[in-house]
Amino acid sequence: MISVKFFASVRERLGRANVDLELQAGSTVAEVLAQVEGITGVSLAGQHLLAARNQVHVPFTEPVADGDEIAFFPPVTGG
Amino acid sequence: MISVKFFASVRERLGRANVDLELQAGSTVAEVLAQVEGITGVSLAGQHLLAARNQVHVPFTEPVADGDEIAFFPPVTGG
Amino acid sequence: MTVRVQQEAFHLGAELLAHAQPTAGAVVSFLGTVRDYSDAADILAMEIEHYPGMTERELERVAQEAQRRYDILDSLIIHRYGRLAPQDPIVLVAVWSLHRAAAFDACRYLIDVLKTSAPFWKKEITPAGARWVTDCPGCRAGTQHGHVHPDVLEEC
Amino acid sequence: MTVRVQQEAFHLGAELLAHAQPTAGAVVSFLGTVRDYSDAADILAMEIEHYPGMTERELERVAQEAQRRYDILDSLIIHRYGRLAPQDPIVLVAVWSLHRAAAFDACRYLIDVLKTSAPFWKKEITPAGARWVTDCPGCRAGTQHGHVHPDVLEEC
Repeated sequence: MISVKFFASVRERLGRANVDLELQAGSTVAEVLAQVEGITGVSLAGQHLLAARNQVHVPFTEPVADGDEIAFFPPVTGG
Repeated sequence: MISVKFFASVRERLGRANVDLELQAGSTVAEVLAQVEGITGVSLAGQHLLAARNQVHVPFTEPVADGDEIAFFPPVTGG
Repeated sequence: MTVRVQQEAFHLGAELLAHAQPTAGAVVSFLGTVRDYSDAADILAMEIEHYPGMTERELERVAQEAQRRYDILDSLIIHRYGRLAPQDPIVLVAVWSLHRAAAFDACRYLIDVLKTSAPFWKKEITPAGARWVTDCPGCRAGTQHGHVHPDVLEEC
Repeated sequence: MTVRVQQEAFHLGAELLAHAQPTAGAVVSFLGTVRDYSDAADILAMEIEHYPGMTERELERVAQEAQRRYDILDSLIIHRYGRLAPQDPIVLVAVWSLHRAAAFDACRYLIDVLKTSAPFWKKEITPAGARWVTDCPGCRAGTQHGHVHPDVLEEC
Protein backbone atom coordinates (compact mmCIF):
# COMPACT_ATOMS: atom_id res chain seq x y z
CA MET A 1 0.00 0.00 0.00
CA ILE A 2 1.22 3.48 -0.82
CA SER A 3 -0.37 6.82 -0.02
CA VAL A 4 -0.58 9.32 -2.89
CA LYS A 5 -1.24 13.02 -2.26
CA PHE A 6 -2.20 15.83 -4.64
CA PHE A 7 -1.81 19.56 -4.18
CA ALA A 8 -3.05 22.83 -5.67
CA SER A 9 -4.19 22.65 -9.33
CA VAL A 10 -3.47 18.89 -9.46
CA ARG A 11 -5.72 18.31 -6.45
CA GLU A 12 -8.47 20.40 -8.04
CA ARG A 13 -8.12 18.70 -11.43
CA LEU A 14 -8.34 15.23 -9.92
CA GLY A 15 -11.14 16.27 -7.57
CA ARG A 16 -9.40 14.68 -4.59
CA ALA A 17 -6.54 15.33 -2.20
CA ASN A 18 -5.27 11.76 -1.88
CA VAL A 19 -5.70 8.12 -2.77
CA ASP A 20 -4.27 4.88 -1.39
CA LEU A 21 -2.96 2.42 -3.97
CA GLU A 22 -1.73 -1.16 -4.01
CA LEU A 23 1.87 -0.96 -5.16
CA GLN A 24 2.71 -2.86 -8.33
CA ALA A 25 6.09 -4.61 -8.16
CA GLY A 26 8.96 -2.56 -9.61
CA SER A 27 6.90 0.60 -9.95
CA THR A 28 8.43 4.04 -10.46
CA VAL A 29 6.82 7.40 -9.70
CA ALA A 30 5.77 7.65 -13.37
CA GLU A 31 3.90 4.35 -13.08
CA VAL A 32 2.17 5.48 -9.90
CA LEU A 33 0.96 8.53 -11.81
CA ALA A 34 -0.38 6.30 -14.61
CA GLN A 35 -2.28 4.25 -11.98
CA VAL A 36 -3.75 7.50 -10.58
CA GLU A 37 -4.89 8.59 -14.03
CA GLY A 38 -6.48 5.17 -14.58
CA ILE A 39 -8.38 5.26 -11.27
CA THR A 40 -9.57 8.84 -11.54
CA GLY A 41 -10.17 8.85 -15.29
CA VAL A 42 -8.39 12.20 -15.49
CA SER A 43 -5.38 12.70 -17.76
CA LEU A 44 -2.58 14.92 -16.51
CA ALA A 45 -0.75 14.88 -19.85
CA GLY A 46 0.53 18.31 -20.82
CA GLN A 47 0.67 19.48 -17.21
CA HIS A 48 3.95 20.60 -15.71
CA LEU A 49 4.08 18.18 -12.77
CA LEU A 50 6.56 17.67 -9.97
CA ALA A 51 6.79 14.67 -7.67
CA ALA A 52 7.96 13.95 -4.15
CA ARG A 53 8.67 10.62 -2.47
CA ASN A 54 8.46 10.64 1.31
CA GLN A 55 8.45 14.45 1.24
CA VAL A 56 11.61 14.82 -0.84
CA HIS A 57 11.67 16.05 -4.46
CA VAL A 58 12.38 13.12 -6.83
CA PRO A 59 12.47 12.52 -10.59
CA PHE A 60 9.69 10.47 -12.19
CA THR A 61 12.15 7.60 -12.70
CA GLU A 62 12.45 7.16 -8.90
CA PRO A 63 11.52 3.62 -7.73
CA VAL A 64 8.67 3.39 -5.21
CA ALA A 65 8.61 1.06 -2.18
CA ASP A 66 5.71 -0.26 -0.15
CA GLY A 67 4.60 2.19 2.56
CA ASP A 68 5.87 5.24 0.63
CA GLU A 69 4.11 8.59 0.54
CA ILE A 70 4.11 9.88 -3.04
CA ALA A 71 2.93 13.39 -3.97
CA PHE A 72 2.17 15.14 -7.25
CA PHE A 73 1.92 18.89 -7.61
CA PRO A 74 2.52 21.80 -9.99
CA PRO A 75 5.69 23.95 -9.83
CA VAL A 76 5.83 25.67 -6.48
CA THR A 77 5.03 29.38 -6.22
CA GLY A 78 5.85 30.34 -2.64
CA GLY A 79 8.06 33.11 -1.36
CA MET B 1 38.39 84.25 3.88
CA ILE B 2 37.80 80.51 3.84
CA SER B 3 36.65 78.24 6.64
CA VAL B 4 38.64 75.03 7.13
CA LYS B 5 37.26 72.12 9.17
CA PHE B 6 38.94 69.03 10.58
CA PHE B 7 37.36 65.74 11.62
CA ALA B 8 38.21 62.62 13.61
CA SER B 9 41.95 61.78 13.85
CA VAL B 10 42.87 64.90 11.83
CA ARG B 11 41.00 67.11 14.30
CA GLU B 12 42.72 65.39 17.22
CA ARG B 13 46.17 65.58 15.60
CA LEU B 14 45.80 69.30 14.90
CA GLY B 15 44.26 69.97 18.29
CA ARG B 16 41.45 72.00 16.75
CA ALA B 17 38.20 71.52 14.86
CA ASN B 18 38.51 74.48 12.48
CA VAL B 19 40.47 77.52 11.40
CA ASP B 20 39.65 80.53 9.23
CA LEU B 21 42.27 81.44 6.63
CA GLU B 22 42.93 84.29 4.23
CA LEU B 23 42.80 82.71 0.79
CA GLN B 24 45.96 83.04 -1.29
CA ALA B 25 45.22 83.75 -4.97
CA GLY B 26 45.10 80.64 -7.15
CA SER B 27 45.15 78.23 -4.21
CA THR B 28 44.19 74.59 -4.47
CA VAL B 29 43.07 72.29 -1.67
CA ALA B 30 46.68 71.03 -1.36
CA GLU B 31 47.90 74.59 -0.76
CA VAL B 32 45.23 75.18 1.86
CA LEU B 33 46.50 72.08 3.65
CA ALA B 34 50.07 73.43 3.53
CA GLN B 35 48.83 76.71 5.07
CA VAL B 36 47.12 74.73 7.83
CA GLU B 37 50.31 72.81 8.55
CA GLY B 38 52.23 76.08 8.70
CA ILE B 39 49.79 77.71 11.12
CA THR B 40 49.44 74.74 13.44
CA GLY B 41 53.03 73.54 13.21
CA VAL B 42 51.73 70.00 12.73
CA SER B 43 52.72 67.92 9.70
CA LEU B 44 50.11 65.64 8.19
CA ALA B 45 52.61 63.98 5.82
CA GLY B 46 52.14 60.21 5.67
CA GLN B 47 48.48 60.44 6.68
CA HIS B 48 45.78 59.11 4.39
CA LEU B 49 43.74 62.29 4.04
CA LEU B 50 40.57 63.10 2.15
CA ALA B 51 39.24 66.54 1.34
CA ALA B 52 35.86 68.14 0.74
CA ARG B 53 35.04 71.53 -0.76
CA ASN B 54 31.65 72.93 0.21
CA GLN B 55 30.64 69.50 1.56
CA VAL B 56 31.46 67.58 -1.61
CA HIS B 57 34.41 65.15 -1.97
CA VAL B 58 37.15 66.72 -4.13
CA PRO B 59 40.72 65.89 -5.18
CA PHE B 60 43.61 67.88 -3.69
CA THR B 61 44.10 69.58 -7.06
CA GLU B 62 40.67 71.28 -6.72
CA PRO B 63 40.88 75.11 -6.91
CA VAL B 64 39.53 77.00 -3.89
CA ALA B 65 37.43 80.20 -4.04
CA ASP B 66 36.85 82.88 -1.45
CA GLY B 67 34.05 81.97 0.98
CA ASP B 68 34.56 78.22 0.52
CA GLU B 69 34.25 75.66 3.29
CA ILE B 70 37.16 73.21 3.02
CA ALA B 71 37.41 70.05 5.16
CA PHE B 72 40.15 67.50 5.80
CA PHE B 73 39.52 64.10 7.30
CA PRO B 74 40.70 60.47 7.29
CA PRO B 75 38.98 57.76 5.21
CA VAL B 76 35.41 57.39 6.38
CA THR B 77 34.41 54.38 8.47
CA GLY B 78 30.64 54.62 8.81
CA GLY B 79 28.01 52.02 8.05
CA MET C 1 18.49 28.28 12.58
CA THR C 2 14.74 28.61 12.83
CA VAL C 3 12.06 27.60 10.35
CA ARG C 4 8.37 28.33 10.90
CA VAL C 5 5.36 27.60 8.70
CA GLN C 6 2.27 29.27 10.09
CA GLN C 7 -1.12 30.76 9.33
CA GLU C 8 -0.78 33.71 11.75
CA ALA C 9 0.68 37.08 10.83
CA PHE C 10 4.16 37.94 12.10
CA HIS C 11 5.91 41.21 12.83
CA LEU C 12 9.31 41.73 11.25
CA GLY C 13 10.66 43.94 14.02
CA ALA C 14 9.55 41.59 16.79
CA GLU C 15 10.97 38.55 15.00
CA LEU C 16 14.36 40.18 14.44
CA LEU C 17 14.48 41.23 18.09
CA ALA C 18 13.50 37.75 19.29
CA HIS C 19 16.23 36.12 17.21
CA ALA C 20 18.91 38.78 17.79
CA GLN C 21 22.49 37.48 17.72
CA PRO C 22 24.67 39.42 20.18
CA THR C 23 27.86 38.80 18.21
CA ALA C 24 26.41 39.67 14.80
CA GLY C 25 27.41 42.95 13.20
CA ALA C 26 25.01 42.58 10.28
CA VAL C 27 21.43 41.49 9.72
CA VAL C 28 19.94 41.29 6.24
CA SER C 29 16.25 40.59 5.92
CA PHE C 30 13.86 40.03 3.07
CA LEU C 31 10.14 40.55 3.56
CA GLY C 32 7.74 39.46 0.83
CA THR C 33 4.21 40.87 0.94
CA VAL C 34 0.98 40.33 -0.99
CA ARG C 35 0.77 42.79 -3.87
CA ASP C 36 -2.35 44.79 -4.75
CA TYR C 37 -2.47 43.68 -8.34
CA SER C 38 -1.08 41.15 -10.77
CA ASP C 39 -1.17 41.20 -14.58
CA ALA C 40 -3.48 44.23 -14.38
CA ALA C 41 -6.10 42.49 -12.19
CA ASP C 42 -6.81 43.70 -8.67
CA ILE C 43 -5.99 41.15 -6.02
CA LEU C 44 -8.66 40.86 -3.32
CA ALA C 45 -6.92 38.07 -1.43
CA MET C 46 -4.22 35.45 -1.75
CA GLU C 47 -4.68 31.83 -0.71
CA ILE C 48 -1.55 29.86 0.00
CA GLU C 49 -1.66 26.07 0.07
CA HIS C 50 1.26 24.01 1.32
CA TYR C 51 2.36 20.42 1.86
CA PRO C 52 2.49 20.02 5.64
CA GLY C 53 5.57 18.11 6.65
CA MET C 54 7.43 18.40 3.37
CA THR C 55 7.38 22.20 3.59
CA GLU C 56 9.18 22.24 6.93
CA ARG C 57 11.67 19.60 5.77
CA GLU C 58 12.45 21.53 2.61
CA LEU C 59 12.90 24.84 4.43
CA GLU C 60 15.19 23.18 6.97
CA ARG C 61 17.20 21.65 4.16
CA VAL C 62 17.76 25.01 2.43
CA ALA C 63 18.57 26.67 5.78
CA GLN C 64 21.21 24.01 6.47
CA GLU C 65 22.60 24.40 2.97
CA ALA C 66 22.91 28.19 3.46
CA GLN C 67 24.71 27.60 6.76
CA ARG C 68 27.14 25.28 4.96
CA ARG C 69 27.76 27.63 2.02
CA TYR C 70 28.05 30.99 3.77
CA ASP C 71 29.86 32.30 6.82
CA ILE C 72 26.73 33.17 8.78
CA LEU C 73 25.77 32.99 12.45
CA ASP C 74 22.07 32.24 12.16
CA SER C 75 19.05 32.34 9.89
CA LEU C 76 15.30 32.64 10.27
CA ILE C 77 12.63 31.66 7.77
CA ILE C 78 8.92 32.28 8.38
CA HIS C 79 6.40 31.45 5.66
CA ARG C 80 2.65 31.79 6.00
CA TYR C 81 -0.18 29.77 4.46
CA GLY C 82 -3.95 30.27 4.35
CA ARG C 83 -5.87 33.33 3.23
CA LEU C 84 -3.95 36.63 3.17
CA ALA C 85 -4.96 40.18 2.26
CA PRO C 86 -3.02 42.65 0.08
CA GLN C 87 0.00 44.06 1.92
CA ASP C 88 0.02 41.14 4.37
CA PRO C 89 3.45 39.66 5.01
CA ILE C 90 3.93 36.28 3.30
CA VAL C 91 7.54 35.38 3.93
CA LEU C 92 10.43 36.60 6.03
CA VAL C 93 14.02 35.52 5.55
CA ALA C 94 16.64 36.98 7.88
CA VAL C 95 20.33 36.20 8.18
CA TRP C 96 22.81 37.24 10.87
CA SER C 97 26.55 37.39 10.23
CA LEU C 98 29.70 39.16 11.37
CA HIS C 99 30.14 40.95 8.06
CA ARG C 100 27.53 42.09 5.60
CA ALA C 101 28.58 40.24 2.44
CA ALA C 102 27.78 36.79 3.83
CA ALA C 103 24.40 37.97 5.16
CA PHE C 104 23.41 39.48 1.79
CA ASP C 105 24.53 36.41 -0.15
CA ALA C 106 22.87 33.92 2.19
CA CYS C 107 19.59 35.88 2.40
CA ARG C 108 19.33 36.02 -1.37
CA TYR C 109 20.26 32.36 -1.70
CA LEU C 110 17.56 31.37 0.80
CA ILE C 111 14.74 33.27 -0.86
CA ASP C 112 15.79 32.21 -4.36
CA VAL C 113 16.00 28.51 -3.48
CA LEU C 114 12.88 28.60 -1.29
CA LYS C 115 10.86 29.98 -4.19
CA THR C 116 11.75 27.08 -6.46
CA SER C 117 11.75 24.23 -3.97
CA ALA C 118 9.47 24.78 -0.95
CA PRO C 119 6.02 23.26 -1.61
CA PHE C 120 3.77 26.33 -1.44
CA TRP C 121 1.20 27.30 -4.07
CA LYS C 122 -0.46 30.69 -4.40
CA LYS C 123 -3.97 31.32 -5.63
CA GLU C 124 -4.99 34.88 -6.41
CA ILE C 125 -8.56 35.92 -5.71
CA THR C 126 -9.52 38.69 -8.16
CA PRO C 127 -12.88 40.28 -9.09
CA ALA C 128 -12.83 37.96 -12.15
CA GLY C 129 -12.43 34.86 -9.99
CA ALA C 130 -9.70 32.71 -8.50
CA ARG C 131 -6.60 31.58 -10.36
CA TRP C 132 -3.47 29.68 -9.47
CA VAL C 133 -0.24 31.57 -9.85
CA THR C 134 1.53 29.49 -12.48
CA ASP C 135 4.78 31.34 -12.69
CA CYS C 136 7.66 28.90 -12.56
CA PRO C 137 10.81 30.89 -11.73
CA GLY C 138 13.04 27.90 -12.38
CA CYS C 139 11.72 27.62 -15.93
CA ARG C 140 12.77 31.17 -16.74
CA ALA C 141 16.25 31.88 -17.98
CA GLY C 142 18.52 33.70 -15.57
CA THR C 143 17.41 32.19 -12.29
CA GLN C 144 20.38 32.69 -10.04
CA HIS C 145 20.61 29.23 -8.61
CA GLY C 146 19.30 27.21 -11.52
CA HIS C 147 16.28 25.07 -11.93
CA VAL C 148 15.95 22.85 -8.88
CA HIS C 149 13.00 20.82 -10.13
CA PRO C 150 14.36 17.30 -10.42
CA ASP C 151 12.19 16.37 -13.35
CA VAL C 152 9.14 17.32 -15.36
CA LEU C 153 6.67 15.24 -17.28
CA GLU C 154 6.18 17.83 -19.96
CA GLU C 155 7.94 21.03 -20.88
CA CYS C 156 6.54 24.02 -19.03
CA MET D 1 13.38 58.51 -0.34
CA THR D 2 14.23 59.31 3.25
CA VAL D 3 17.61 60.05 4.82
CA ARG D 4 18.06 60.59 8.55
CA VAL D 5 21.19 61.27 10.58
CA GLN D 6 20.44 61.11 14.28
CA GLN D 7 21.78 60.43 17.74
CA GLU D 8 18.67 58.59 19.00
CA ALA D 9 18.13 54.86 18.68
CA PHE D 10 15.65 53.60 16.10
CA HIS D 11 13.55 50.47 15.81
CA LEU D 12 13.79 48.51 12.59
CA GLY D 13 10.24 47.18 12.72
CA ALA D 14 8.70 50.58 13.46
CA GLU D 15 10.73 52.25 10.69
CA LEU D 16 9.73 49.69 8.10
CA LEU D 17 6.08 50.01 9.09
CA ALA D 18 6.24 53.81 8.99
CA HIS D 19 7.73 53.78 5.49
CA ALA D 20 5.64 50.90 4.12
CA GLN D 21 4.94 51.04 0.38
CA PRO D 22 1.49 49.59 -0.39
CA THR D 23 2.45 48.59 -3.92
CA ALA D 24 5.77 46.98 -2.99
CA GLY D 25 6.03 43.19 -3.04
CA ALA D 26 9.54 43.12 -1.58
CA VAL D 27 11.46 44.88 1.17
CA VAL D 28 15.14 44.22 1.74
CA SER D 29 16.78 45.73 4.78
CA PHE D 30 20.27 45.85 6.18
CA LEU D 31 20.85 46.58 9.84
CA GLY D 32 24.38 47.20 11.08
CA THR D 33 24.99 46.94 14.81
CA VAL D 34 27.90 47.60 17.15
CA ARG D 35 29.92 44.43 17.65
CA ASP D 36 31.15 43.17 21.02
CA TYR D 37 34.76 42.90 20.01
CA SER D 38 37.22 43.90 17.34
CA ASP D 39 40.70 42.51 16.69
CA ALA D 40 40.42 40.51 19.90
CA ALA D 41 39.71 43.56 22.10
CA ASP D 42 36.40 43.93 23.90
CA ILE D 43 34.42 46.94 22.78
CA LEU D 44 32.89 48.88 25.65
CA ALA D 45 31.40 51.60 23.47
CA MET D 46 31.57 53.09 19.99
CA GLU D 47 31.74 56.83 19.33
CA ILE D 48 30.66 57.99 15.91
CA GLU D 49 31.68 61.42 14.66
CA HIS D 50 30.18 62.92 11.53
CA TYR D 51 30.35 66.03 9.35
CA PRO D 52 26.95 67.72 9.85
CA GLY D 53 25.61 68.96 6.56
CA MET D 54 27.93 67.01 4.29
CA THR D 55 26.73 63.70 5.77
CA GLU D 56 23.10 64.38 4.82
CA ARG D 57 24.10 65.63 1.36
CA GLU D 58 26.21 62.57 0.69
CA LEU D 59 23.50 60.15 1.85
CA GLU D 60 20.92 61.92 -0.30
CA ARG D 61 23.27 61.72 -3.26
CA VAL D 62 23.74 57.95 -2.92
CA ALA D 63 19.99 57.45 -2.37
CA GLN D 64 19.26 59.35 -5.59
CA GLU D 65 21.90 57.37 -7.44
CA ALA D 66 20.33 54.09 -6.26
CA GLN D 67 16.91 55.31 -7.42
CA ARG D 68 18.43 56.07 -10.83
CA ARG D 69 20.28 52.75 -11.16
CA TYR D 70 17.68 50.29 -9.87
CA ASP D 71 13.98 49.73 -10.41
CA ILE D 72 12.93 50.52 -6.86
CA LEU D 73 9.95 52.26 -5.29
CA ASP D 74 11.57 53.84 -2.26
CA SER D 75 14.55 53.76 0.06
CA LEU D 76 15.29 54.64 3.66
CA ILE D 77 18.67 55.34 5.24
CA ILE D 78 19.11 56.01 8.96
CA HIS D 79 22.60 56.45 10.41
CA ARG D 80 23.39 57.30 14.01
CA TYR D 81 26.20 59.30 15.54
CA GLY D 82 27.34 59.85 19.13
CA ARG D 83 28.14 57.22 21.76
CA LEU D 84 26.69 53.74 21.19
CA ALA D 85 26.87 50.52 23.19
CA PRO D 86 27.55 47.00 21.85
CA GLN D 87 24.54 45.59 20.00
CA ASP D 88 23.11 49.08 19.44
CA PRO D 89 21.87 49.69 15.90
CA ILE D 90 24.19 51.97 13.90
CA VAL D 91 22.75 52.02 10.42
CA LEU D 92 19.59 50.90 8.67
CA VAL D 93 19.19 50.72 4.91
CA ALA D 94 15.85 49.55 3.52
CA VAL D 95 14.64 49.34 -0.06
CA TRP D 96 11.14 48.71 -1.40
CA SER D 97 10.51 47.31 -4.87
CA LEU D 98 8.01 45.30 -6.85
CA HIS D 99 10.40 42.40 -7.30
CA ARG D 100 13.14 41.19 -5.02
CA ALA D 101 16.18 41.41 -7.29
CA ALA D 102 16.11 45.21 -7.51
CA ALA D 103 15.64 45.56 -3.75
CA PHE D 104 18.60 43.27 -2.98
CA ASP D 105 20.85 45.00 -5.51
CA ALA D 106 19.92 48.52 -4.41
CA CYS D 107 20.22 47.75 -0.68
CA ARG D 108 23.70 46.32 -1.17
CA TYR D 109 24.70 49.22 -3.40
CA LEU D 110 23.54 51.73 -0.79
CA ILE D 111 25.41 50.21 2.14
CA ASP D 112 28.57 49.61 0.07
CA VAL D 113 28.70 53.18 -1.27
CA LEU D 114 27.67 54.73 2.04
CA LYS D 115 30.56 52.99 3.79
CA THR D 116 33.13 54.52 1.47
CA SER D 117 31.66 57.98 0.96
CA ALA D 118 29.48 59.18 3.86
CA PRO D 119 31.58 61.23 6.33
CA PHE D 120 31.29 59.18 9.52
CA TRP D 121 34.21 58.07 11.66
CA LYS D 122 34.10 55.38 14.33
CA LYS D 123 36.14 55.30 17.49
CA GLU D 124 36.19 52.12 19.54
CA ILE D 125 36.39 52.42 23.30
CA THR D 126 38.14 49.31 24.68
CA PRO D 127 39.61 48.47 28.10
CA ALA D 128 43.03 49.42 26.60
CA GLY D 129 41.78 52.87 25.57
CA ALA D 130 40.15 54.59 22.62
CA ARG D 131 41.20 54.08 19.00
CA TRP D 132 39.92 55.25 15.66
CA VAL D 133 38.74 52.55 13.32
CA THR D 134 41.15 52.98 10.44
CA ASP D 135 39.84 50.37 8.08
CA CYS D 136 39.49 51.84 4.60
CA PRO D 137 37.21 49.52 2.61
CA GLY D 138 37.94 51.37 -0.63
CA CYS D 139 41.65 50.67 -0.26
CA ARG D 140 41.07 46.95 -0.12
CA ALA D 141 40.89 44.93 -3.30
CA GLY D 142 37.51 43.59 -4.20
CA THR D 143 35.27 46.42 -3.08
CA GLN D 144 32.14 45.95 -5.14
CA HIS D 145 31.71 49.51 -6.28
CA GLY D 146 35.31 50.64 -6.43
CA HIS D 147 37.24 53.20 -4.50
CA VAL D 148 35.20 56.38 -4.35
CA HIS D 149 37.84 58.51 -2.64
CA PRO D 150 38.71 61.14 -5.21
CA ASP D 151 42.30 61.52 -4.13
CA VAL D 152 44.79 60.76 -1.43
CA LEU D 153 47.89 62.61 -0.33
CA GLU D 154 49.78 59.46 0.52
CA GLU D 155 49.21 55.80 -0.12
CA CYS D 156 47.13 54.16 2.57
